Amino acid sequence: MLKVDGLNQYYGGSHILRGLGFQAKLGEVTVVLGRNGVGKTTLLKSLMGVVPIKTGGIQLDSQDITKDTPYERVRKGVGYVPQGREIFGRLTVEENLRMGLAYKKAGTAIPPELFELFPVLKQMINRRGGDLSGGQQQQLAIARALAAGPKLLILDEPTEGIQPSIIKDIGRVIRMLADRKTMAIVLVEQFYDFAAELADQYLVMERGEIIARGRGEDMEANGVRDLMSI
Amino acid sequence: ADTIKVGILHSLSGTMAISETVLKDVALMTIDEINAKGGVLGKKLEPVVVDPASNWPLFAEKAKQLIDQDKVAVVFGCWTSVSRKSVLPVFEEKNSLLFYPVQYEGEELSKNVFYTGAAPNQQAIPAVEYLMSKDGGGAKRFVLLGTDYVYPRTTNKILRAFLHSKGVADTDIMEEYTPFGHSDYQGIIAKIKKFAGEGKKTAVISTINGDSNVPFYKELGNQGLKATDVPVVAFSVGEEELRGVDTKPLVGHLAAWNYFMSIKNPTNTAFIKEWSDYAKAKGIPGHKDKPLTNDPMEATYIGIHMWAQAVAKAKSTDTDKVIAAMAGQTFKAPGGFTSTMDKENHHLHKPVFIGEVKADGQFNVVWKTPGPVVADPWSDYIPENKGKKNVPEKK
Amino acid sequence: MTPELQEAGAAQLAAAQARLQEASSGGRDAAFGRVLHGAQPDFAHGVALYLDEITVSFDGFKALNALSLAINVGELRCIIGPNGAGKTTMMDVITGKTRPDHGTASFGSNIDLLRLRENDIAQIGIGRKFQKPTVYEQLSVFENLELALKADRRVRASIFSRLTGTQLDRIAEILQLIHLLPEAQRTAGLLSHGQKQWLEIGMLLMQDPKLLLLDEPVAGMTDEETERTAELFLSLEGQHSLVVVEHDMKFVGELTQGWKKVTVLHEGSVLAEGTLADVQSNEKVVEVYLGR
Amino acid sequence: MIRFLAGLGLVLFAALPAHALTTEQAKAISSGDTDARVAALNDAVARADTGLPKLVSALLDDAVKLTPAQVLIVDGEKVTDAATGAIATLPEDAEDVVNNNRMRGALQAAQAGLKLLSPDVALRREAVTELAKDTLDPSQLPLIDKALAAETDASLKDRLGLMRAALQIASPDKAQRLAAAQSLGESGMSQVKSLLQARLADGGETDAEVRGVLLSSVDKVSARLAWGERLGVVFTGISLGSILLLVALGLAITYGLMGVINMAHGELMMIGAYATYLVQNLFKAYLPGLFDWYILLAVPASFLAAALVGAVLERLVIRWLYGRPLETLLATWGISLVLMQGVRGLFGAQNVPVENPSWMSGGVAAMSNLTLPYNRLAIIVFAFAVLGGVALLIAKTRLGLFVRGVTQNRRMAACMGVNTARIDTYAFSLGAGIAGLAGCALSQVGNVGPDLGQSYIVDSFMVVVLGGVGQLAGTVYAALGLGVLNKLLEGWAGAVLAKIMVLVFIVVFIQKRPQGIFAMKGRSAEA
Amino acid sequence: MSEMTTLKLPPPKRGLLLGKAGWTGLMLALIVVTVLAPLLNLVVPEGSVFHLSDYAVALIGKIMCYAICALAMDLIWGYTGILSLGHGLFFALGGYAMGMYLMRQIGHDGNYKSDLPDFMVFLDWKALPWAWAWSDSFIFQMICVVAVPGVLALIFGFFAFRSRIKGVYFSIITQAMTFAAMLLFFRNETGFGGNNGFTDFKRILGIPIAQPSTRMVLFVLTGLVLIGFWVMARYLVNSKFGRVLQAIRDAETRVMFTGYDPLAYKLAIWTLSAMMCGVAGALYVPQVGIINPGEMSAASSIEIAVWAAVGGRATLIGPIVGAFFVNGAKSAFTQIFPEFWLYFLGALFIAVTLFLPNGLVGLVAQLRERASTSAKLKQSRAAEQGADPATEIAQEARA
Ligand SMILES: Nc1ncnc2c1ncn2[C@@H]1O[C@H](COP(=O)(O)OP(=O)(O)OP(=O)(O)O)[C@@H](O)[C@H]1O
Ligand SMILES: Nc1ncnc2c1ncn2[C@@H]1O[C@H](COP(=O)(O)OP(=O)(O)OP(=O)(O)O)[C@@H](O)[C@H]1O
Ligand SMILES: NC(N)=O
Ligand SMILES: [Mg+2]
Ligand SMILES: [Mg+2]
Repeated sequence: MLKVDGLNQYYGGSHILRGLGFQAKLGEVTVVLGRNGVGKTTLLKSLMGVVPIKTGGIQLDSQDITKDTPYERVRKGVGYVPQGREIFGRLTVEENLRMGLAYKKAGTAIPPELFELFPVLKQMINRRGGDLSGGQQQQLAIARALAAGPKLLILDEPTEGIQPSIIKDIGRVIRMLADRKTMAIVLVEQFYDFAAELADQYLVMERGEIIARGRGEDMEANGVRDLMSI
Repeated sequence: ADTIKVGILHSLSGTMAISETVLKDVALMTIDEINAKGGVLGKKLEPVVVDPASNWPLFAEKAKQLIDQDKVAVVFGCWTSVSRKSVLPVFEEKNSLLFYPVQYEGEELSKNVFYTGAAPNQQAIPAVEYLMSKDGGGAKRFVLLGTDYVYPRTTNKILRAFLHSKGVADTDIMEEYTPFGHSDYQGIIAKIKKFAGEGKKTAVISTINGDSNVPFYKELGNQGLKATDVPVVAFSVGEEELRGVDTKPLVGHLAAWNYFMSIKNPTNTAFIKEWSDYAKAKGIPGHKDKPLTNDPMEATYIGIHMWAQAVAKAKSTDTDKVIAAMAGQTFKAPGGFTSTMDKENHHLHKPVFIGEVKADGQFNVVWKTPGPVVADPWSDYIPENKGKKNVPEKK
Repeated sequence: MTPELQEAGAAQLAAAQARLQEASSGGRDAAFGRVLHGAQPDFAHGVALYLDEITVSFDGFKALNALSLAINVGELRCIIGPNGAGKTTMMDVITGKTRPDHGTASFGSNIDLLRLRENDIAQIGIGRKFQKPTVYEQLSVFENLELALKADRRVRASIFSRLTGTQLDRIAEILQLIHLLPEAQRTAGLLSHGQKQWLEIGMLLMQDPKLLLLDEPVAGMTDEETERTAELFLSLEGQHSLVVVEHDMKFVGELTQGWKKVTVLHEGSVLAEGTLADVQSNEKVVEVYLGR
Repeated sequence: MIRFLAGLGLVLFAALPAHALTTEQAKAISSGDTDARVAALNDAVARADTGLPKLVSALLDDAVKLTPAQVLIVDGEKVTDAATGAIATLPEDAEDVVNNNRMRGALQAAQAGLKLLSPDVALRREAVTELAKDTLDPSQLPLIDKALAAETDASLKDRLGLMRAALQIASPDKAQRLAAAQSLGESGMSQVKSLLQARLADGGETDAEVRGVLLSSVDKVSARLAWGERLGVVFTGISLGSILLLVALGLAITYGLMGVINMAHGELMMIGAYATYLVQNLFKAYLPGLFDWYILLAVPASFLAAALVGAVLERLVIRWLYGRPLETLLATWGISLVLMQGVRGLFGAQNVPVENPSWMSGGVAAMSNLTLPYNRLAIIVFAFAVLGGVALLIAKTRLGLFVRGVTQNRRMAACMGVNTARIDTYAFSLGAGIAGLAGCALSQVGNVGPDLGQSYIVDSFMVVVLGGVGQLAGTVYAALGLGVLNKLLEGWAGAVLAKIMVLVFIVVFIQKRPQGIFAMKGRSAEA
Repeated sequence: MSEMTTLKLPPPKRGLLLGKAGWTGLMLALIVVTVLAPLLNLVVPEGSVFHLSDYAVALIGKIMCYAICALAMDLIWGYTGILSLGHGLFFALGGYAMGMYLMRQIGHDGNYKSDLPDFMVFLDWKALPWAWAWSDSFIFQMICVVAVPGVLALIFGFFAFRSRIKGVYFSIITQAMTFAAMLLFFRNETGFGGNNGFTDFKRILGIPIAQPSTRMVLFVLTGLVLIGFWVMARYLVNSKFGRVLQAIRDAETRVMFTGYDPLAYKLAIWTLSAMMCGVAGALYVPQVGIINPGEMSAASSIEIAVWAAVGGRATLIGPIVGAFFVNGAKSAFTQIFPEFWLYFLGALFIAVTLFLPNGLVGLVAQLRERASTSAKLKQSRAAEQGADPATEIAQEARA
């Protein structure tokens, strides 16, 4: 589904991603772990095309999307939940969700199941996104990415700031989405337990490189938890 | 050097570009004309054009530049009185020459300046006399409407004194000023209407300068104030200013100048033709399609010619010698008279014309002086001028 | 604040708690509300922060609904609650960012927070870490910390101030603590999300406030860092009062060490209070917050 | 107007034998000393000579030429002899007939006099209107009576009745004076007020009872006039407000939404105005018959011209500067210099003439002292139409949603599948196009020249900011509020002081509302 | 945590006012202004190529005044993030204060030989209005040069900053203030010469103003003031005060929650900046010979910002470079291409923003950085060659 090869990325003079490569399969959750500042967010941004990569290739469904702009990638089925929520502060909740449907045909309805998943959004449908609490915004960001039903869903620390019950719901949703086998999911997460529970595949990053990888069920056994400490 | 440099100091950008750009062009045309006849003292004239950009301090700086850096023999330039006042110290300090081609308020007489536009008594006063005459409508009440700066203020001060001398009471005079660039005349015209509605025949004397004239006249037309009801006589509205206005509703409003394009005589025909050809040849925007001439253009044209004649007479471009030679110079002007430079007061003797706006933006001359009028830069209507001599003081 | 005062404060803790019960059960304490500009908070009664009947509404929506809360001197209090419960809004009220419609808020027993401006509130010793990390993006990490350093905040002093050796050491110490020593001269805006979180905590420590308000301090940290953060906060407890808002129950568990009080906010007021175990077993809390 | 009534009187009573106008007469009317010309004209009017109406209106149209032998009326290609009406040729040396204001006044009076006899009620109405303009002369009372008797139109009858009252006010008969004073109280004309006041002045009315009625009538008229004035202020205020609204609307998009401090906004307006000018010229040249409707094409043309320039600017310059508003200030400042000088180079530094279509010149006399100019009315309607369009587009359409989304967070919008580059271009072009529309409207009231934009740029920023950046509703309130406030103060303190007070008001107002009238509240405002 | 205290951090490289290059530059600037320029203008004969013409002296003198404004603008805009569109007003007020004194110095040498300035004569005024009370006192007017802009800025700033007016809202009200002042000064009744302003000055401190030596003194004085202000600004921005300002620019709420009172800091720098402009205006007027309300137009204030931006914001030398560059270009262009200069100037602004986001001064840094970046890149690439299989794959794929 998603194939990443030899990704190199720089900010000014510093080398942030150093020849990363991995694959994410349909119906699988690929969890990316790593300490602060190792380049996880940068990796996801490169996948989205919001930061340029120096070398390397990204393929989606064996289609090369390395040179595509972000919106072209979205059209090809990529959905993104960024770190730090980045909802449209001055748009209402509903409008935020409609933005999520941007590349769909005009008049496409917001899938009602989103509101089942995140009832608070229904309740606050006319409130401005920026007025929501942090966790509410995070829920909105996830819902927005799901609205268009992507083939590849990229999530950057989606549990940050969310109350435990909803984290559980989100976990269930991610699992459910993966199990439908219509979507590949790449999840960056610091919350180990959450990550471990969902991972079909894991990648551990360190200074822009993948230093460990394996199947989700082996995480504990492979001592991934220790890799995350200093 | 084998050329004589002359400076041209007119705004080519900013708010005054609307009026001044064409003076730069007419100056260049006149210089071409003189050069075609062999130049002056056997040398060609070399124009140095600068753009002071409607910025008064920049006028002073550019004047310095022309005199100091380019060593020009003379400068033709300025439009507003402010810009003239700003460069005046420069010309006096460097003892250089400025030819100023625009009607102005008087109250100034510098040895280093030749004023080829009208002084108040060569424009404003005859116009008001005309309004008070039977043909002019026999006006009894007056609105003095102007842009708030020295020229309108001073002119109106003179006019008020003049009206007093004609027995017009202060209650029959309304004085209003608007800032440069004022564009909303709804309120003021309503006020004028009210003032005019109070009985006696009313006339408006407009010293509005620059861009504001267009919205003023448009509003005048829209509010239905016709020339037969309340005539407006303007001192700063000529053919060029009316270019931007739909003149049909304005027919009959008046302007006073020393020249109109519509004046018929061979000199003027030749002048207009020369200008049209030049404008077409140089592709001067606006004028290449619809050439227009106006009073300051004529004054510029006269000024440059007279200067050339004076240089020829003095056989030198030295400032003091040229000043001496300027006295009594004559030139057959497009206005149809022979203009004479006064022997003493640095102003031209000029005829006065009063024209009414026609539907095509030209003026019908409805009144004129029998001959040229001698300028009175220190108006007798200003008490402080008592005893002033019409001669520049030597510095 | 001197250790002596600390002890005095701790000694009065019990008495204060008793009084608090009274306060929350009705009557208003009349001692609050005097503005003493630049004054030191009076902690003699053992209460560091006292909120009473605070109500904040936005276009009719009550983000805080008659919220009352007291934090003792030297106490570390965890506050949890569903998204949108009003936790951040509460901090906004304490730090002067949001003015409540009703209620009182005081620092110590003598300072009415509602009458002070944000910078005055910070000056008397309330520091805050925002939910969304905010640092001076264009300044270096070092300069970020330098500005937070406890010192005279007035204009004149700032013009002539020089860093002393001890101050430099203190900055270095904090840099080490927050793992940003190698990044000391980097522009703060270029840090990763988690690094900014750390930097903001570092700035708070530099400020050395009496009361620290921490809004989701470990969001985006690895488990190991979370543990270290917990240790750090525990080491501050006693000398400082801390209010920590978090959704990470493990972290809350570490902080409360099984016996400290946890407050659960819901719909703008206190839903439950007690040890973590207590609240975790509270049906209502499970329903609205923890989930099954 | 006395001379007018003289003409009228002659028409009504002096039944001199009418005959065809002679060449001599035509010549006498068309040339020579003004006194003599007026006399000749009145003489001809008195006899109601055939052929005269045509000559009079031709004279008023400046369409009469003079040769030593003939007086010729020129109507386009067609030249006729004024006396005989025969087709003639126009010799080279034919001179224009020049009329000064006095002559023109006499001609208008003659025309009105001829019209009052006309069976056409519209012509009679014109004549009455003309008649009502000036103070009347008591000796003409019988004439009014006569016209009144013959009049069938009710409204004209009323107006003539008022005139009769104006004349009877000085009648020796007290009852008549009383009745006149009474009925004049129903008038709303400033002339009537001065007439009444004149009667009250020394040497006028002496009878106490009549004086009382006069006084109350003066009050009534004054009250009515005051209303006219008040409404006038409100109208001019709304008119100014609608202009401010138009000039600010485009900026509300480019600046309010997109965050581009667009110093070239004024120049985009200028482009719209020049586009209007060009369309007008095209109509003049190719469709002179449809000239009155050129504005219908000028509106879309000015929109497109400015939008096109906007699109080019966005693609070449603005696009690289998003998120750096202060840089946009610098670059667009440069752009505005270039655009201005470019227009100077193309069209010259002078203003260019833009004529109102005839249906937009003049105005409706809502009250005797309140004329509502058509062009201003048209602009008010236009401004609100544009406002409605923009509001709908921004709030209700997908494009509007995308524009708002993109301008708030460009990167995230791209990550939602929005082609941000295209939306940016659309949005900026839209703002530019609306500036163009504003330019088109401004061309109908003010100057069209290279500096057009400069005079509005400060105002437009004030309006947008005062309203609250990004708040369309705020823009509307700010524009209309400032317009009306300005005019209210102007009546009291004069234009300049009023403007100064408005500016001071803005400064003070922002202290109270640091984010404009429609400040966004809460957290979303900080984002 | 005890082992951490042993850790030493290299103190940041400041404290010293200037580096070595800085001191050399400063000395050089001082010599040029105080020695070289007077020599070239007064001693070197006019024919010589080294002669500095009066025109050039006046031009450079004027630009130095502008540079002071740009420097002042940089303090408030570049460092504190507050874009003022009112600096033209402060400049003009300083200029008017000086102009009033110079008008009084004309004495009876005006057109009307009156005690009053000429414009009051044509307004029919018989006595000096109150605002002119001590205008013949040099000392008093010089106090006004800083006090009038300073007090106005203080009052205006106090209310505006207290109400937390920020960003464009602040810019716009400064513009409204300036615009209102311009309209006020345009009115003749206001008593400051209306549209004409003040001109035709004759003397300063009794010495003829047009005299070459007087001009040179003014020139040198302007240069010294500029250099002095630069040194002061340099000290300020390097102090903690300066960093608080920058922090306010980046995150004002954070500054507040750290306990600093932004009001006091903003007010201090804002007032200082206004007073600097006042001084610039006062130096400008005798050199240029005219002051009028045009200086208060919106465009003038924006231009000050433009100079700072073109040169490079938040670098003290940038605004000075910018002022010289833009005004030099303007002077040259209006002469060389009188009809096209606006195209050049406009294109210049566009080009600077597009290609030099950090201004002219930033260009130097930009080039330097690019050099070092590419060096670093090369280095790290070289190090990775072979070591990094992914890179190899990518390279193969490309080949
Ligand atoms: N715009 C930028 N310019 C320069 N360096 C950057 C930029 N953005 C991030 N970095 C640096 O790149 C590195 C990787 O950042 P990134 O945001 O990808 O980390 P992360 O793994 O997502 O961390 P976290 O867990 O804290 O979110 C960090 O060292 C950071 O300082
Ligand atoms: N300006 C505002 N306008 C409208 N509603 C607001 C505004 N500010 C906050 N709210 C609402 O107030 C409630 C409380 O918000 P607050 O941020 O305090 O929650 P929180 O407890 O911090 O939540 P989280 O855990 O998600 O951060 C939320 O429902 C939010 O939507
Ligand atoms: N002299 C003038 N018209 O300013
Ligand atoms: Mg990250
Ligand atoms: Mg929160």
